[in-house]
Amino acid sequence: MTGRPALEIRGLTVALPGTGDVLRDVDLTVAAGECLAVVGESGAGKSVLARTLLGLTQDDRHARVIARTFEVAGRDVRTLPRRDWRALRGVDVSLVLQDALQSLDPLRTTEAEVGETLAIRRVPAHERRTRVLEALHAAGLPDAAARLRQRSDDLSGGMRQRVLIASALVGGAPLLVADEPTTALDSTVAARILDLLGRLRDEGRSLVLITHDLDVVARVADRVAVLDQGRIVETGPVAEVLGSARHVVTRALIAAAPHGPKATAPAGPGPELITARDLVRRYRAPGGGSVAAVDGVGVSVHAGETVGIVGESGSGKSTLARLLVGAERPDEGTVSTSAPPPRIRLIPQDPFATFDPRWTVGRILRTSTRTADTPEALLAQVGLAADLVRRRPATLSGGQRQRVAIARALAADPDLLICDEPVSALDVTTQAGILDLLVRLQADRGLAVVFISHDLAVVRKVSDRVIVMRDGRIVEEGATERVFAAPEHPFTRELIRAGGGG
Amino acid sequence: MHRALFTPRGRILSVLAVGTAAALALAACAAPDAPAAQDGGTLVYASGDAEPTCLDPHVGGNYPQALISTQYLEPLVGRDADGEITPWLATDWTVSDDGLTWDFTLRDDVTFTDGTPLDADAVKVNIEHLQNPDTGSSTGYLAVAKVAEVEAVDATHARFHLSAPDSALLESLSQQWTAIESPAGIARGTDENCAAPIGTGPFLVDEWVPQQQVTLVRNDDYNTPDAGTENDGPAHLNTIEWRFIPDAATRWAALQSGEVNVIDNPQPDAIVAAEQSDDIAHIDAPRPGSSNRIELNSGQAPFDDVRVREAFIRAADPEPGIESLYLGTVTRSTSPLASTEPVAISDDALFETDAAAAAALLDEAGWTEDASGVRSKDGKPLTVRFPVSTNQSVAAEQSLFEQIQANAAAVGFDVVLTPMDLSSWYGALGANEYEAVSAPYTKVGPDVLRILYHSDGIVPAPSGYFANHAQLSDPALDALLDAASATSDADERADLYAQAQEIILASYTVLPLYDQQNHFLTRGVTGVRTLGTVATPTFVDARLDG
Amino acid sequence: MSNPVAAPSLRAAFARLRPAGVVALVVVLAILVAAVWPGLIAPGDPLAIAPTDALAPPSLAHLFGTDESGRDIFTRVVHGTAPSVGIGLAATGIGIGAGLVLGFASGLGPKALDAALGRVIEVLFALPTLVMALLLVAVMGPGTGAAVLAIGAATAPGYARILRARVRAVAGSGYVEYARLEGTRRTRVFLRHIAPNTLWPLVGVATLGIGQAIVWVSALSFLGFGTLPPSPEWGAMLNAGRVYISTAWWMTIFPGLAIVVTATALTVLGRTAAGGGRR
Amino acid sequence: MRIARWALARIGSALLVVWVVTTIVFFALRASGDPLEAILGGPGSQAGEEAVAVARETYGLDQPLLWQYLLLLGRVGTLQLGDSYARRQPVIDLIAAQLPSTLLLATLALALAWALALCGAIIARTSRGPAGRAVTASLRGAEIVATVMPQFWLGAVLILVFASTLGVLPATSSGADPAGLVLPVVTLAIPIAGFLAQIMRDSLAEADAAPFAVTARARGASDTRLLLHHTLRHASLPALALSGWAYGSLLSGAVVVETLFARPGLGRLLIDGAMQRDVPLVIGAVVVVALVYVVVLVIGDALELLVDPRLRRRTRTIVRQADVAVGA
Repeated sequence: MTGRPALEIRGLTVALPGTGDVLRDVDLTVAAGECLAVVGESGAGKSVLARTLLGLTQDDRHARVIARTFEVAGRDVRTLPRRDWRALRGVDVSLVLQDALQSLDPLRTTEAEVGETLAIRRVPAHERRTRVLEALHAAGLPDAAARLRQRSDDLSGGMRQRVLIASALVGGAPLLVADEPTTALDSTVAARILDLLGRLRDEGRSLVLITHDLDVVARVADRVAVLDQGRIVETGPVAEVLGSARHVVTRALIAAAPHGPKATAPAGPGPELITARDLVRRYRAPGGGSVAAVDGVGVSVHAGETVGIVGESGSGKSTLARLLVGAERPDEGTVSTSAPPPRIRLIPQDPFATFDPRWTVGRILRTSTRTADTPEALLAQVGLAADLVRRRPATLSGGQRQRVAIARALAADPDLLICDEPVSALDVTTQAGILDLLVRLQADRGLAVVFISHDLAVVRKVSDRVIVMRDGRIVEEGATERVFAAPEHPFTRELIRAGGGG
Repeated sequence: MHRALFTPRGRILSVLAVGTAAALALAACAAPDAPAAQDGGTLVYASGDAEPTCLDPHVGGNYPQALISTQYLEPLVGRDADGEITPWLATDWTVSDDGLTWDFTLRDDVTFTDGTPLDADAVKVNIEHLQNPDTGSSTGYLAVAKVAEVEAVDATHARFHLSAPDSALLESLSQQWTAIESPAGIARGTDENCAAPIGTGPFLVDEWVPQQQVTLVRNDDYNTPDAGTENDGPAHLNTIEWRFIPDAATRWAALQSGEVNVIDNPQPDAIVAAEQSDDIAHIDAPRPGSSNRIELNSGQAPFDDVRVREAFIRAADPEPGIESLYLGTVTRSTSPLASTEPVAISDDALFETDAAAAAALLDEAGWTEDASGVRSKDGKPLTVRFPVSTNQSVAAEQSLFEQIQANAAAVGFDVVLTPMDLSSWYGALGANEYEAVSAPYTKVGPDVLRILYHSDGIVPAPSGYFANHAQLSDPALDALLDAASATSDADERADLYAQAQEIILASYTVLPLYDQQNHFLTRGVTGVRTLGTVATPTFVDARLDG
Repeated sequence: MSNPVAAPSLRAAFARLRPAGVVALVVVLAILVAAVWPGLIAPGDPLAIAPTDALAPPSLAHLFGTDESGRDIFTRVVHGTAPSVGIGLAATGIGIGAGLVLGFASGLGPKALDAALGRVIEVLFALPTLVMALLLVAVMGPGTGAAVLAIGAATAPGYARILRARVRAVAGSGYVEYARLEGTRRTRVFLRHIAPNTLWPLVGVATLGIGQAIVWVSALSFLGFGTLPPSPEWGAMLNAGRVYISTAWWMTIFPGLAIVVTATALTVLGRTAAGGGRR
Repeated sequence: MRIARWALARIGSALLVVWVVTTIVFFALRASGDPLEAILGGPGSQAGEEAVAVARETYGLDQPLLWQYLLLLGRVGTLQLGDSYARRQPVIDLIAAQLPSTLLLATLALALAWALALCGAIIARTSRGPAGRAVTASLRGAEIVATVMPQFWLGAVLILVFASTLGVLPATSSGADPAGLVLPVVTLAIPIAGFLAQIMRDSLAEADAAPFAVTARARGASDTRLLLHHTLRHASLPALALSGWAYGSLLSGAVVVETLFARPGLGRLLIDGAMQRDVPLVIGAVVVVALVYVVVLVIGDALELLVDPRLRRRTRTIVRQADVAVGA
């Protein structure tokens, strides 16, 4: 480590028009070759912090950015004019955003995007290409030369993220700000990207890693700062903070992260409610022909049990959910139910889309009610206040919406809930609340639940039995803890490894 | 003062500096000395009339065709400002005592622009062309209806055999719709002849780009000027660009900005502006034939009752509107004939406005007024359907109709003005779906009365068209008109037509308004005059300013 | 994920009203007053002629001047509100009515019907409004009724297109699927979800459409197929005034302004009601 | 494969255009009015029995309606548009003579509209501070007013100012005369410019807020570079997609503008034809207008591919249909 910190901030306060202080009195130091993680829930001010580090917030004349100290690579940037900030970006400090599909200009080639920092500095074209290729290699993009003329549409999610990282590396910036760089990725891919970031740090780059995921922090960061409502509430070495958190927010964050097995024991297998055999569902492929999203899958669900289905994006788990709930018909195979047929209800990933936007919560619940329950009573069951009945879904938070969706499902007095990624769009503490609610309801009411998620830790937390899917097929299935303890299929093993094992 | 604004900027500044008096002086200085007229050049004519679908006025036969064909076709005889028939392609003519045989002597030194000589056979071919149903002639066809046969006595003598005496024959033959064309041109067939008729005129059709313009170029061998022409050789202009600008405001703007040299159908305000302007000249050339008038359909209720007709005419009160709308550019008429017709008579007393009298007449006729303000009789409202052909009526005239509508409403008429395209308008007339209509008819001479008011004119032609919109059916009138048409004595003829006009006016089927307006505004050109026949402009003497 | 159709509450719509929206609302209210009680604003008779007072420039006696027959243009513009806006309303009503039939048939019918109707709607939409309107007017002859029908028919494909897209969006939405999964019958799903969520956004579109329809009808007037004289309908007035534009600009300017102001206000309001489509 | 399917779809829509247009026009014009009358020069004509018979024969008018329709459909489908009833000239010649003039007018107007819209969007984008907000607000207002402005009124005012009063520009226009084209092109372009500017301003703001724009800034891109290399391309895509429709709307406007500026063209031909109930001419004009639209769509597709190489056919968005709703 060299003496001078890559980033030194004291007393940073940022106010945006209309929202007031987004960051308050923030202190941060990043040493050269160090990775500092900034964690916090959504709305904590993480993204504003990332943008402020590159002077992007300052571009908005209505934003107020003040700090006692604000040095990038030893240079005081507090009163830096726009022009000089621009000169800094890309070569002294660079940014990697989440969701590379949106963060790479879809109309421009890899070469143009990665080389832009150089093009702005008028680096000659031939030199530019050499350096672009170097950066792509450094970012671990396979077959870099062939990718130069491709655009983000032609690349997989992991490749896009590597291209984005390459575009941050190409100018040789010693300080890299990465804002949720792995959030949109499958866990196995995310693991590899984190490895890459770790390697870059080891090569001497300084890293500010902004994330909501403590797991990510534990993997790459040296130190961590916990951001809550614009303030840094706790900061220190990763092991220290995660191991013995002092601040209540930190402790809540750690507690909320799903880990460990399901708390309640399975209540003995009940009668079979629904059985699917040899399901095949094909979709027309973009280039002609068809792909089987679900390819010969058999599942049966018994009363009172929770079956977890886990897999990466494109593994066919959501299609399977739709087949089970009857939203789609299988091309082959059968779905049979017990007699009388069980009542099946869906908990969708995006509950908002399943609410008629003109309706109040009360009307939504009343319309779905098959029992004597009032909307208020239903809301109480999912831990919501009764006065929500007059609100419209658009005015609710994500967690509230998901709870309303659960209340709506309960209103039908269901036998089986199919939960399709019910928590993947939620903050970690909200997610924990919903998961607890589901587990509790399942236990109280003896519901059968099919729980679909890409997140192994979440599935483990709620499931009695787990099914691992890949490319439309089941690769492994068994009692949850058995699978975690002794995975048989290599893919399961990779998943567990990538997911950090919780 | 107004014109000073159009002088270059530097002048305006000095104008403002030295005040009004000096401004006037400067403006006068700025006005160029009378520019030396020059030979050659291209004159641009902008017509507001519809673009003809055929340049041969034999086919159909409307005023737009007459306008343009004046430049390349010429009739057998001309007519001067006093209504006297003058020699043109025919130098002399005689009529037999029974009025059934006419001998025309033709000039012997004339060739059409295709080289075909003008002779008696050519005249024969032309009359036959007009009478051939396949030609589709309407105006010319009626004009020569009484010609049974044309006999080519020798090369320069054509003898017309008539089926009945026709005192209007010379007038009919002076019109552009019966102009003489090259027989070789006619022989090419309708399509080709429509595109470029071949005549003896000062110009010839060079190119017709439909919707855009007709290009007319000088006939260098021209030798047939009419009696009113000063020039005795080919025209001074090289070319006439004949353009179609249907919108009056645009046409006027084009003249003001110098894009065009001549426009027709100007709005009254443009005429007034032109009168006050130094560099725009105004030619007022009312069309011959009928006056512009509103005719009331006496063939059906409610105007089958003369009291109701008189009530309408007493209530209409067009005079203030004529004065204000036309800004003093027209004069009220109380004659069925144009003021240019020497035999026209007027009767102001018949058309004096008297709303009280009108109301009394309606009361007397049994039309009672109720709260709605519209009178009714036997449950039927006093509705007057008034279809207006937008193609034949300028804006000021439509405004005048609106004022008449308002004035008639005051005594309980419900006048329904309906602007229509020409085809729908003919349709409405043919179906008798009108109580009032304004249909100017252009024809040289008082014989137009026979076409418009003879009971024969009620019987529709095979196409459904009829000319007697008043649906006057009066045996006494018919007799007068027939007699006038047959007599060859000028005084007797004038007397017969005077009697006929008195009957027509007293029938209260006609509300005369004013002469058929026909104005031309010119700029940057001198020597433009209109013919004494159907008042179309000729450019034989025209010269562009240098 | 966002909802296919933005939450439509009146309160939300009012909340979206920016200053421009408030001004537009006031203008539209004033227009409504002028349409319903024109005498309140301009007590005169719009048809009263005074040939001696023709073509007078704007003055205190005649705020907007007088026309070629001496009629007061201010009075005529105010009294022209009802026919002008009425024409816009009627044409839009016809357009939306026809659009509804096509749009619902296509959006809810069997796939083959949708494919066929969808194409036909696209083709009809491809025909420029005025071209199509001219055809129909040429057949029916001039007059208000024909102009209204023609503009209505010519704008119908546009509405059908929107409706079809909306119906499809709503029919494919999460809440419709959820209702089906709950076992709700088709007619009930239609009445409860599809119809209201399709029709409500149409209010904004229709508001926009009325403004446009007024302009279209006045264009027909210009081409000689307009409203019958002496109605003070704005398009007809404007058309009549254009002849006098070089000497009496007020005859053209004021009815033209009435059209522009009305159409602008309706457009601003329509945009707001349409769900603040522009972020 | 993809190209072939695309070409098939476009050819299919061209054929559909022909069918729909022929059907509408044919039945609409027969519904009232007598085509025979128009052929023979209107109700004032004195045509004899023989001429009537010949016309019936020539135009197949003695056949049953259905047969006339099929005959016509076949002819139009093969672009044998026949002869104009009123003008007695081949329709295809009449149209061919007028089409270039209208296409020139519409194309120039579209180009001007694009230029104005781009300027408007860029000015709105680059205006900052209170003055900038005022500029943006007035641009918004101008856009809306431009969109609803009646073209014949705008044109009349322009003539009044520039031709009658100032005398700097001619009031009439024909062919490719540059001075004469100025006023018609401006008149035609302004409403479309307002429409395109709204779309462009919105999509520019959208692109500006997109993550890739943040990324580009984070690389040190200036506002100008961001605009030229990133956001403007994105912003032009929706406008490009709607330009085909806009072109149709310009042809609509050409009907008015050509009448106003006495400019020869397809629009005036159409008006004349409609007034004279000249069935072949009207069908021809409308079919050609519709086919021009198809061709413009093809060009638009190609341009979109050029700007957006993703080859991903986005569904022509529901977004902004509010504006499109009200027709061309």
